[in-house]
Amino acid sequence: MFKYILVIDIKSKIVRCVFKMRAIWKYVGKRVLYVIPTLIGLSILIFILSRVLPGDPALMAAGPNAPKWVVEQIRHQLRLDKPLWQQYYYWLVDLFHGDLGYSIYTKRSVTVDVVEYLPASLQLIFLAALFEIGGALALGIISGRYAYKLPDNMVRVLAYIGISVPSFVWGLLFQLIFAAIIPLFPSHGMYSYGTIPPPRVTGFSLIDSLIAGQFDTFVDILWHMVLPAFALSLGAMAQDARIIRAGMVDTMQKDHVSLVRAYGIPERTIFSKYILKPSLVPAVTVMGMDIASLLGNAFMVEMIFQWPGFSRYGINVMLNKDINGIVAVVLVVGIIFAIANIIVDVVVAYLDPRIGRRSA
Amino acid sequence: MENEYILKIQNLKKYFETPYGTVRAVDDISLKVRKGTTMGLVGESGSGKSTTGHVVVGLFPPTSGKIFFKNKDISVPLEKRPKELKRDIQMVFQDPASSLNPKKIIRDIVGLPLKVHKMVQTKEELEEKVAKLLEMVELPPEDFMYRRPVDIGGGEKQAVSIARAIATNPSFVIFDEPTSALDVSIQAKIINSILNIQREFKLTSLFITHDLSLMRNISSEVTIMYLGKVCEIAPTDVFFQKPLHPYTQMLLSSVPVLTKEEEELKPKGIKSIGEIGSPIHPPSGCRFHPRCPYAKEICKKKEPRLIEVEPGHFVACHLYAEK
Amino acid sequence: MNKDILLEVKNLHVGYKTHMGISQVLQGVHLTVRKGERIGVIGESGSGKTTTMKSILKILPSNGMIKEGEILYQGRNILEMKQEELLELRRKKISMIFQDPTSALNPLFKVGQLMLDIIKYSYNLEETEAKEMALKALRDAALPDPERVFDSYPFQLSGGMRQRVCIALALIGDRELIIADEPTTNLDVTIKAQVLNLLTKLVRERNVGWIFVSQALGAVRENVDRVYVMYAGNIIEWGQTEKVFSNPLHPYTQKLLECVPKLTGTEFSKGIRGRVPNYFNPPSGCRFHPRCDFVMDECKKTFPEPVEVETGHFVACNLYRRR
Amino acid sequence: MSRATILSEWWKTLEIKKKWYNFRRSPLSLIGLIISLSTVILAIFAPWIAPYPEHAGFYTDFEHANLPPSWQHLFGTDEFGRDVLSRTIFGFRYSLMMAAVVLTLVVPAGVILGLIAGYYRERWIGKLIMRISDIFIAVPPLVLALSVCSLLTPSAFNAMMAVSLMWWPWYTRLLYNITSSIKEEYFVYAAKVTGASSAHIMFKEIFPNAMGAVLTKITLDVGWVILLGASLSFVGLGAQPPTPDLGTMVSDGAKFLPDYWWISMFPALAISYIILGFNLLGDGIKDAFEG
Repeated sequence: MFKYILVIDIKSKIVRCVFKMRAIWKYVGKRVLYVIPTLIGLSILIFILSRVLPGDPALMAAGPNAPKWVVEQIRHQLRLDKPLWQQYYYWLVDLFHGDLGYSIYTKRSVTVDVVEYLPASLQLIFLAALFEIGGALALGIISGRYAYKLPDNMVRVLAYIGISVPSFVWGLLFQLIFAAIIPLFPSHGMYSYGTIPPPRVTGFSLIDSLIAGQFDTFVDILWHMVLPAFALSLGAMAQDARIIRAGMVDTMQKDHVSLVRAYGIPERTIFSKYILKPSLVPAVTVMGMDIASLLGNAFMVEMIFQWPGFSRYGINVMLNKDINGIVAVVLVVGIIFAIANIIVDVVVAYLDPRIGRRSA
Repeated sequence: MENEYILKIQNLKKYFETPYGTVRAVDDISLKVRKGTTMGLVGESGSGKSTTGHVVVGLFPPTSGKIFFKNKDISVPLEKRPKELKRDIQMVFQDPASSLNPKKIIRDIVGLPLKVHKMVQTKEELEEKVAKLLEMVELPPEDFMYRRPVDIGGGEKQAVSIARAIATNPSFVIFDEPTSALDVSIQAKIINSILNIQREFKLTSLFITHDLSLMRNISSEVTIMYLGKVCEIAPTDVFFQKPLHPYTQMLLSSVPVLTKEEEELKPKGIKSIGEIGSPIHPPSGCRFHPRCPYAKEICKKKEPRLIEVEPGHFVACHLYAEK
Repeated sequence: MNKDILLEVKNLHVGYKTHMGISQVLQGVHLTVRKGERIGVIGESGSGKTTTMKSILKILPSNGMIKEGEILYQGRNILEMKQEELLELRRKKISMIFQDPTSALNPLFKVGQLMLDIIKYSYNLEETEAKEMALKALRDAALPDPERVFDSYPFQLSGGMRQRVCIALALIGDRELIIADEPTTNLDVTIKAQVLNLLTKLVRERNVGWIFVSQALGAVRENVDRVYVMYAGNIIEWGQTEKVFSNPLHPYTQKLLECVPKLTGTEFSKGIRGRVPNYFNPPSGCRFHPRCDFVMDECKKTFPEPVEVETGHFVACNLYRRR
Repeated sequence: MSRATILSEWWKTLEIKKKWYNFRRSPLSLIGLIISLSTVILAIFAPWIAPYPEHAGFYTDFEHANLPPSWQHLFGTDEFGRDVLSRTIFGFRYSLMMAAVVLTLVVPAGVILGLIAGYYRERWIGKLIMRISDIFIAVPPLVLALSVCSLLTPSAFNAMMAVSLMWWPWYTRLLYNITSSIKEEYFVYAAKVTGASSAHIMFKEIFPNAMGAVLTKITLDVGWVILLGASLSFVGLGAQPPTPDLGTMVSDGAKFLPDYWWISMFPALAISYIILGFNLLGDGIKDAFEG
């Protein structure tokens, strides 16, 4: 009898869980449907810009001394001799076949480049995001807990500095201090001399090294990632810490906090439960913006630390005016940004039951 | 005879599309307001009383139905209404905090209708007129003319709203719960200046409120609304002597009172029960039936029509249809 | 020491520290509640009612400062209690119903989560027992389908249901004193009546002390034994409900009662001139003197000592001192 | 009404006084004001303040190359023997000019589009504007600015154009959000009911309420635009040498790290200094309007 009740209970829990999941998936679906036209718009925008703006990519690619027929050949290869809408149409058709066009910089398909360089960037940005979230939570909570007292004031000043100093300045400073003056960390690259890169399976060198069982390599890669990831995360960390703090100070004034206090719930529980959770909602919402700053700043940070990632590839195609490369870089960053934002929205919807579903 | 009605609403419907479904804010109501009188429009939240006011004044176009003002059809979007009409119909809104632009001084707030309708030419003329209007609502002009809304109290803000509404000398003003956010002592002040102005300007007005005692003091006729429908229409005196609709009785019995005489007016034997339904999925048949102690089978199925029980006293309830 | 007395507030002075300076809100508030007695506190917004109630539970906002006074609960001073003792008091003895159920319930937690947390800390119960207790409280608050309410977020409930949830919270266990701070202000008329009926019924049944704070004079009159009238951080008049309402003594109380519109349509006064004083620079002496029609010189100097005009009916006004 | 005019003036000054009071309540805002004023003064009077104004442009003095900081050269000299301090002071000029140009182009356009989009939120015009601005925001601004710069010929002017092209949607969004909430306020209803024109409602009723937010954003954006410009030139897609642009100076000097650290570090700190100043100032202005 008792067992039977238990089964029913679990069953109803599962049903409820599935129902909740469905609501979330529906919400995700809606967000994806909204994002797709935006991404198509983005592709049109960057495509037009790449074809219309002055400066001849074919000439750039061929070099200043190339004979005219070479330039013409490249122009034909890039379909620059066709009308704009046809160029976009063919580009779109190719895109659906997984082909982003030919890169005049690397002299191969852009798709191959993306597959090769993207994982390194993603793993760096992922680590930076972890630093950011951890640091922001720690600083924000300290600041909110001791609002208007000494720790809070210190964190606030630190946060201003964190926000104001650009990531590339942090990068150079860290390189100077923690690599050159006090050689704690390597100053650039992904591997130390003599380290054998793991065989490529996923492209993510951290995962690949684990798959290959090269634990030393794993640590070595991680060691190389600390400075760039930290430089990358500081700005966003400071921004988020401030928002968490503001959220807490705001929540503390709320009636619902008075209510739980009036019913004798101890201060620690009030703080860690009834104040913290509502304060995180705005912070997570803003995290979408922080991802933008991570993705953008990765360009400079990868350059400084010579990280063999997608952003450094992006800079190279830009400096070489490789139009297919540029279009691909913008589009890929746009897609990553969109995915990250959807994840952020789902987390917000998870934290705040009012968002995404409403029923009486 | 027909001419004495300044406002006629015929089968007015206003639906709003929301992500959660269609809100039937106002669902097929008809009412008439006689010239020079005040019609009290009473209801609770979700009754559609404010929406009715907003539609009349043109903020939202009606979904269907007609509105006639001085025998002209005005059920068109605001942009298509003639300018004189906007001068003739004005509105005082509910929330004093959001009724006045916080970035402007009182002179410009009250002066806006004057400027829009080109009723003043020079700055001096404007200040003179605004001063007169402020005096009318018992605000000393030299004190208030150049202040900003943040520096004045809620009651004073509402007085400014009233001054603005009467600036163009309208013949019809809608008061949408002008005192619901105010304390009683301030409410008394505002209601008194409204009464004075109504007398002085020979205003016709629609007075929207949820407060029956207040309505008693202000209006000559009452319309009771529930979930977008009209339940009862009656001259005020008749209404308080003989409330017919069960909802009206419930509403009246729910009013807390101060004196014995008042207690006698409250209907006995009916108690407030149940929740106000949702305007998205209103109950079938009579919308009040889930809360009605007298509900019968027919109430769940058939919507009662508004019938005239005695001259001027209308009610929409199956209890009275049989007779 | 009178054993009958549950709560006694003596000479309470409370201020708030803001960047504009220190506001002196409460100026010697006093209040007595006997066991099982129902007390009403009336006053307009900003008169310090909520501040007084929050002081009793010591849940003032962080910038609030209790400068002087005693709050005795069964003889023990709440203001000097140790943290554990205070928690015990909040968990078992006194509970509070807040003004706005929407802002008083944390939107991110289910009703059940909140209730279980409160019960867990108060009574140290097993999960299933705690849930049983919570459901019983919800049932007592006349909530239909308590299981569903238990499993809902506040936004999924109507305003009336939210306030019932708050009442359920206040009823968990055997409280001795329930403070209801304007519990019906934000509700619709019929729902207001329901919630108030429920509250008074429960208070009577359980014979607990009750402080009913409200601006709605009628609601207070109908439901309490004794009444305190507050103006600008002072108790200016108190006594048995019947006496205060039939024979108001203080000029402010008199005026306030005149301001309330009546169902009978009796004309009401033109309000009280002036406005509620600013607490940063309050008027000297009797804080009502700038608005009082009977002001005398001594009113401007010192706050009048309370006088017992008839048995149990006190007033703090110089008009009655002379007699 | 002379007495009235006096009163009017009085209320006006009171308004400003209150804002100033709210502003200076935080010492950080005052520090921000001092920092940003100092950069503006340095930028305007660079030719008179800089110790070696001729070092700003193309100048070589290899005898004095790579000197460490000294009394002669407070920030040291770079690989061409140019005084880093002088070049940094001129760098403020370029940075602030960039911010000024970008913001004058972007703010009016973004604000007007945002007002229209918010006011006509339900109509196709509002939806279209927001959809287009979504496209520009679909990618971090730096990435789009970098690619536009790379497609043009890298130069300080093109960098400004590229940044402007990226920046307007932020103002559109800001104004859209403010407008679509204020448009439901009763004072806007009242203006509509009385027959005020849409233009009047947008610019005279709604816009004044957005002023505080716009001013705050402009101040904060001075910092962010400078950051974006510096990032562009750091990568090599913005201002080109020998322009004394702070970003270019940092990236050129980075080659000489760690030995000649001063060549890159001082301009780097200068960038941080400007951004810090305008950040603090922006938050102060926010306090002034909200407080």
